[in-house]
Amino acid sequence: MADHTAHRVDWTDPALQARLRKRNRKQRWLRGLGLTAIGLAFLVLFILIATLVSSGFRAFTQTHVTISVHYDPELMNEADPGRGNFRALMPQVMAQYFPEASDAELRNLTAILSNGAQFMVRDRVVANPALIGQTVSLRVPVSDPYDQLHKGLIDRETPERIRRLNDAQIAAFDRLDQAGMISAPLNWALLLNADSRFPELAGLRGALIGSFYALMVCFLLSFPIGIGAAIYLEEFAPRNRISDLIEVNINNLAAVPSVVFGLLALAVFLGWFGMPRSAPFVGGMTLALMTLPTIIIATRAALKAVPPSIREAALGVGASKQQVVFQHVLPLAMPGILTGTIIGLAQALGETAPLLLIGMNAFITAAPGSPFEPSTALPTQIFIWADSPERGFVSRTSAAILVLLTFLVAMNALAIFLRSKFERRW
Amino acid sequence: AAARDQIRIVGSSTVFPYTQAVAEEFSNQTGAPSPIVESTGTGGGMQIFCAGIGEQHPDITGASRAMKASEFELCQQNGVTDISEAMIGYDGLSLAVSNANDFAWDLTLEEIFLALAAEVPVDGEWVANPYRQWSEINENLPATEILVMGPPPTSGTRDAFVELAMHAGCKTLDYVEQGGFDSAWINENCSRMRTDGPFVEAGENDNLIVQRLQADPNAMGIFGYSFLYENLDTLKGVNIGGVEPDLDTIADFSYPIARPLYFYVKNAHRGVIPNLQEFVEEYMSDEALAAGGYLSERGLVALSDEDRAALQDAVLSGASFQPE
Amino acid sequence: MTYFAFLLLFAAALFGYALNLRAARHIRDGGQRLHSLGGFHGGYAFLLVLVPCFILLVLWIALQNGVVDRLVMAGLPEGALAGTNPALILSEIRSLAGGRVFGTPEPWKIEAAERMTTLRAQATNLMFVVVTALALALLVLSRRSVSADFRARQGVERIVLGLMIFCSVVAVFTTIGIILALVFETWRFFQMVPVTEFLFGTRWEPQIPIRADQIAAEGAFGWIPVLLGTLVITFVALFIAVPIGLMSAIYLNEFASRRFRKIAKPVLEILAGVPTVVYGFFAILVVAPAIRSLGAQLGLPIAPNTALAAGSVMGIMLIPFISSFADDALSAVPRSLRDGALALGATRAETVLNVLFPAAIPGIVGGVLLAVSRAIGETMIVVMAAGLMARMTINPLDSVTTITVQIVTLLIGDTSFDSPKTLAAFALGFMLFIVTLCINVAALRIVRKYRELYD
Amino acid sequence: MNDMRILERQVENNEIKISARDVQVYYGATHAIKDVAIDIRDKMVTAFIGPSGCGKSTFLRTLNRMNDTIDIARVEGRIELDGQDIYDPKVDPVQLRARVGMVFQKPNPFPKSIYDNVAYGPRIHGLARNKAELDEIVESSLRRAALWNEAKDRLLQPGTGLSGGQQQRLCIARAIATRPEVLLMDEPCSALDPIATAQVEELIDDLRSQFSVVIVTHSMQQAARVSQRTAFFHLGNLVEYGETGQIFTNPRDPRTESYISGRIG
Amino acid sequence: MNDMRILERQVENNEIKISARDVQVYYGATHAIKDVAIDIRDKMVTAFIGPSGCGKSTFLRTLNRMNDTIDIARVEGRIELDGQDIYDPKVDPVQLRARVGMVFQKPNPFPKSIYDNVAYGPRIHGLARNKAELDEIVESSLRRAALWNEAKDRLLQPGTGLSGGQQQRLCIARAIATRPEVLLMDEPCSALDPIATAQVEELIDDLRSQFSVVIVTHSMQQAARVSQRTAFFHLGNLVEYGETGQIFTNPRDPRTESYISGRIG
Ligand SMILES: Nc1ncnc2c1ncn2[C@@H]1O[C@H](COP(=O)(O)OP(=O)(O)OP(=O)(O)O)[C@@H](O)[C@H]1O
Ligand SMILES: Nc1ncnc2c1ncn2[C@@H]1O[C@H](COP(=O)(O)OP(=O)(O)OP(=O)(O)O)[C@@H](O)[C@H]1O
Ligand SMILES: [Mg+2]
Ligand SMILES: [Mg+2]
Repeated sequence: MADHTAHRVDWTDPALQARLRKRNRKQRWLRGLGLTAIGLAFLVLFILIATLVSSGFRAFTQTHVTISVHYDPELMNEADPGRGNFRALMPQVMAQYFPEASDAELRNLTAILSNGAQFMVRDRVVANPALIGQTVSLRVPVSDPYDQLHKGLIDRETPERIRRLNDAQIAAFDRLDQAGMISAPLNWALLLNADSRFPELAGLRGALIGSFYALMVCFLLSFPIGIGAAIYLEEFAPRNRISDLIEVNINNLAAVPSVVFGLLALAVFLGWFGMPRSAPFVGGMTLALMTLPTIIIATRAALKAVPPSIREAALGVGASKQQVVFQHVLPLAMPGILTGTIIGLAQALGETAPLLLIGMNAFITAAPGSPFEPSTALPTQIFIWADSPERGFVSRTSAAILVLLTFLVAMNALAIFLRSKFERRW
Repeated sequence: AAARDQIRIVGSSTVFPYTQAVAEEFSNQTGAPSPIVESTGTGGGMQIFCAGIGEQHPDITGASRAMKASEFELCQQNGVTDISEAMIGYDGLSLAVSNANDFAWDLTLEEIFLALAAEVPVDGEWVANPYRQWSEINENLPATEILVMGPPPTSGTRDAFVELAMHAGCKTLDYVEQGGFDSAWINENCSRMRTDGPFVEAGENDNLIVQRLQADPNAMGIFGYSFLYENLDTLKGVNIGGVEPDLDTIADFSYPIARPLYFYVKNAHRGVIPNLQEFVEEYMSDEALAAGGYLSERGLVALSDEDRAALQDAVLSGASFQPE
Repeated sequence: MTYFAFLLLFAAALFGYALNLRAARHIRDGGQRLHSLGGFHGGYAFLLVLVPCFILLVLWIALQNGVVDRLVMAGLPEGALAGTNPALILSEIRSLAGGRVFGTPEPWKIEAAERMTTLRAQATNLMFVVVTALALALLVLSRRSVSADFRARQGVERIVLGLMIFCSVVAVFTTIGIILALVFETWRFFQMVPVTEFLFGTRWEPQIPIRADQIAAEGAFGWIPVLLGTLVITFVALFIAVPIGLMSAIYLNEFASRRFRKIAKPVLEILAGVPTVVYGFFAILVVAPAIRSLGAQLGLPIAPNTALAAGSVMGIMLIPFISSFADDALSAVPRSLRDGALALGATRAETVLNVLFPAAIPGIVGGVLLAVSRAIGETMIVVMAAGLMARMTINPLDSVTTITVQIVTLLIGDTSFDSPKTLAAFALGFMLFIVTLCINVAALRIVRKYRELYD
Repeated sequence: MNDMRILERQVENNEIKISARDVQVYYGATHAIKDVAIDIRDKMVTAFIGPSGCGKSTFLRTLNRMNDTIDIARVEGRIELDGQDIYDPKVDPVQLRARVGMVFQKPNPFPKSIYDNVAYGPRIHGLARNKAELDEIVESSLRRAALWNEAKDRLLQPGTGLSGGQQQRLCIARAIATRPEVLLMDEPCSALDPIATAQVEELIDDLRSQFSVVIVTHSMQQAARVSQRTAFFHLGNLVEYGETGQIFTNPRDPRTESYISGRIG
Repeated sequence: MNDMRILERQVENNEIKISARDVQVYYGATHAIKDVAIDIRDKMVTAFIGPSGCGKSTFLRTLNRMNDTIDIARVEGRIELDGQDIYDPKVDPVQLRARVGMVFQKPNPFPKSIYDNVAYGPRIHGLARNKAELDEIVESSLRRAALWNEAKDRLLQPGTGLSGGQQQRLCIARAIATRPEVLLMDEPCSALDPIATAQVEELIDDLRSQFSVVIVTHSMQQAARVSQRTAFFHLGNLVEYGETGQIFTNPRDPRTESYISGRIG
């Protein structure tokens, strides 16, 4: 046999050279494709966020008007200031600025103020009954159409017939503006108020607290149970058909659509156990069921990744199986477990469908005081606002999404931070 | 379970905004704990409402249709025997297009039917709807694609639209008038919306339809009047038979698509669930219900004064409801 | 009060821990060799006291009010219940007991409310007594167990193992729960609609009348078009996600600098975490109109709810699933294989495509299949952006509907709840469960089959 | 380089520490150890040699029941430690492993500090009553493993930061800190360079004064240098077992001879 | 066992294949190779020895630019292959690696069939015009790697199914199938048992007739047995380089002497 290896390859051969160039070209192509793919993904993310910001940033300010209120003792009940007729007070307030207006016109002008203004006025005097008979200056939100006007969302050029505000209303508002009574401070109400029918009063407080409770419950249940189950299945359970079945089953749970978890919660938690509807506690339990498989899968993967040499070392000095797991394997698996947990929780934070089925898409104008009181969650609040006719909710929906995304990014950042912190230890 | 001190309300997504408004007003006025209002859909609401008596069951359900006999049956079985019905007013449906569409739309119910029905008469034959462009129905209409976004069959809005617009339009067709068909035939043949594209079932979220109309000048949408009202600067109503949709035309039914809205109260819960009676009173008050009340500000078409008085009497006294 | 009970219990358990620890130390200092560490003797006492008492407490709290209610109701005067609903009277009594009085309740109600208050107080006291007694008994028991050759470690480990088994059982019960909840309603559905019609029917029009007097066209429940729609959207999603995901993974793994990779990977993962509602809006308000206007320029008729919009947005959501999984899988290929190929004079492209990729196939397949499951089960995007009409089409330009969309619209509609329509939702949910189960079994098989190719 | 000190060494006749009879090990269906019978003496170094895959590691791991951790492994026969059957169900494998320590081929320190590495065993077995005692155990173990001088200033630094040879000595220190009666070492020098190897070999020679040591090695020189008795395994059988000098100079079995005389080191 | 055939071997004066001057390698801030200058001759086996971590592998990998794949590695200095600077930007590392093949410490066959493993290099480089030629290349490579007899009946079975020694020979066959001019081997025998080691050593001796071979080893006996020239590295420096016989019998540098005379194999 001719031993081919005896000859050396002539690398200057033009055919070989051409081939080499072609191969390098192919490599550049692959690289270009990869870069394009990542670029595309980033672009989409950018567009997504840019869209949200461009429609949502306006909700971060709210137009206010500074009014001075005279607490007319005639309209008050000094013994119980909360009972006064504050609705009737509002036209009086407007009359200061539009002395020439008729009563009917005044009622119309009162619409510049938010419907919540009367209650702010009331709360002020309830807090301090000494105010009766005095005059106080208060900054109250304007109602939604005027807020839109001030933000330039109502085009003054559109024909009056189809404009949301007519010429007279705009003129009245402009008069207040010229009097320097209009301002547009940061819209803290968006975070501090609970839900309301009125965009200018609506806020995420209830949803934030509800989401927080639900997430806490979800974490407190799914984290220990998930880790416990994963440790048992990975380290202690005998390997046989049943454990195979359980593995498939848990992988499958991770893929079960979230609505189905909602159906389960509806049937079991609400139906059999008679738990209250709309409670963040129940929401948290539902989300925990959903998060559980994610945590189990991540934990098992992390446990698997711990090198067997560590286990052998510990067993070799006479540690028991559980000592090995809890003292050596688990700490080493922690970064992976934490990443999985936080990813699972991030998904839970953004999950809507199962919460719809257990009634967490309710309209509640008070923030919950405990995990057992009814409330909404961020995603369901977004869902509700998105379906509200008032124009102000359009930008508030985007703003709420941005708030949610901020939490999400914060959680991801926490995951990365924890991960690198645990990893850097040795 | 701890005793409940909030009112719980479920039911139709159409009644939802009105109940929201009353709930917020009520809680602001009285300082009572805020009622919990959930939008579950009429059917889902009935199911939960009729599940039983007691704290774990809701007190009120809203409905965009009257309670069905079968649902009433369910209520009876579960001990919910004493219910009051309140028909609070009408919800106007409106057809609308984007302002960017410069045609002055004015359709007859017949044209609406011809555009949207699954089967229509063509040359004396009852056939699958062949029309793709408005101009094929009437040459005075623009030669643009028919594209109407509306509610899905699971929604009460759809049901109302079929009954009020489609059936009415169907009945005025020459073919039907001359054919002398009975109402069973009409129910069977005039109820189906076309599924070949021009009619798009756009989901329950009316705001989405609004935004899609704004994006697509050729599309027409069917949704609650309050959404049109809020967006008058970008949308315009489609006249029907020369009538423009607004609060007045809907209230006097000259704009022909409006449907009644209801809510149902468990009388057994009155006096047991704190504030329930007071809440119903607020709902029934003139401030809320009357024309010019705060519900009509949100687009509810109010009842006439006599009807309202009768309603207030009946509901506040807790008159018991029996389905026909 | 209940918080206090839990606190007390915890304190008792801690006390047991300290007690046993001291006893064990004492024995050891006496010169005997302990079988188990003192900490285990302590831990044994801790768990032995905590676990049973905790279970007892939780059960007690869960059952107490029910029992008290029974007792109160049983103690009502004769005839008080006649003609009224007991549940309502009960809740009225509860209201009264809670201090909320409306109108003027009958005296026997007030009496019952008082009885309820005292019974509750008694029950709570009894609970304290019982739990304390049990805790004491267990304390004594565990204290007496302390001896040089008592196998406390084994005892503790058995309890801990039991707790872990309990955790696994929770996961298993979730599935059983899902199956039961679905199967029961599915069964009822199939009593109304024949199985064959459901499985092989090609029309899905669940337009059962909403009011009895209103007869719409009869409902048709053939799930094939719904399944087809699901598949079309899934396919579109994968068509976007798989190439972009894989290419990103290859770039990150092979060409990107470490710093870029460190930043790019988590940024990509944000895509997977964005709430799906947001994607829904994005699909319907940004992507769909864009696709439509593009189609109009090309002269293609594109439905407003085109499957392309929902599918491609879903694909974007799935990119990180595939890119992260594939990247992990590629990184898991031993460095020696990569070195082996490079040392032969393979280009990086050849190394990835010929050597790393085949070796990483199991991991990549795992990621893709997870993405498929997600795509099939994804709800909010399609609820907002996909159509509702089920049509026998595989044209992605058309509007299609999916299983999850149908489930949600059937459940949140205005239909009455026991009609075939709502039951159909459960049947669809059940089918969905089976479909994803099949996919996962297939995934496990594939992974098993290709695993251990290298090592 | 040639090292033939074997004959100089005196082989004491110590008592039997481990006695194995009829030992069979199966991995699933494969029969990895066949009919092995061996007596391992106290205070002596016993070397296991043999070609790759012959079952040296497998047999070594039967001696402290590390095979229990391999699902498919099954052990038959009787192995006695000081006359007690270690596969008796009453025997706690955890305690057994405390008595029969093990050092692995690849150094595997815990990702903890050097101190904690060594103190781990004494801690879980409760060998020290207080911190001072524990400190003492750690120090003496490290001293015996010839690591004290290098490690004493960095006791609280991670054990994984040591060099390969140091890590292996750390593992040895960890193993002897629990005061085992038998020390099993599976190719303890294969990852080490010659200098580290020399240190470990010295250590083994030293340990013999207190423990019974069993060492698996591929290097016949090493076996010759450190062991008093040598066992030659082949295809799962114990082919020959005897005094190291005799095995290397005068093997009885032809297989042993051909393995040893392979011109390889 | 003692093997001192070094003096018998005749060292031819072949031409210089690789010449390195002033080579520095940095891993980030650590300076792993310092000022190394060496000439490696054609048709000869050159051994690199030295304690662990002294930079043998690092330097070996500079010779075919495998260090390029390590992000933090940086190479300075001049390395010429047949007079051409291999770090010249114009040089394509892909082609370079085809000319300078490498075999690694741990056998790393691709998870493909034995045939595909060997055929992979010739395929990507286009060294065979047709299937028949490729078959021939595969066969002759396997023959030279002394694997043909064991593998010829299972060419289509996965290469990962072979035993350790067979896998290592497969990797050698794979490396020689691209007809490299230089073959770098990084501790090719450390994973092997004595018998497989002997086979690989024979092979190396045989390969020398055509290639320039560079081998890294921890075993001085091995270096003595197979190489004609030996380079001793210490802490990143090339301490001594010369004929193997001279290095082992008469080292010039005290460090070399103390390393070699460590009583270790
Ligand atoms: N976990 C296992 N599962 C299945 N077979 C195994 C396992 N471990 C070892 N074997 C098989 O048992 C036999 C003996 O293996 P063992 O590891 O004891 O060999 P060894 O003598 O230690 O070899 P080496 O010198 O290579 O370490 C081998 O054929 C091996 O393939
Ligand atoms: N990828 C790397 N990153 C950082 N430092 C490295 C890397 N590879 C090697 N080093 C360092 O470079 C030095 C030389 O390493 P090299 O692997 O060349 O040693 P070696 O002589 O081959 O040792 P051994 O005999 O143990 O294989 C060592 O100090 C090592 O820690
Ligand atoms: Mg071994
Ligand atoms: Mg090396």
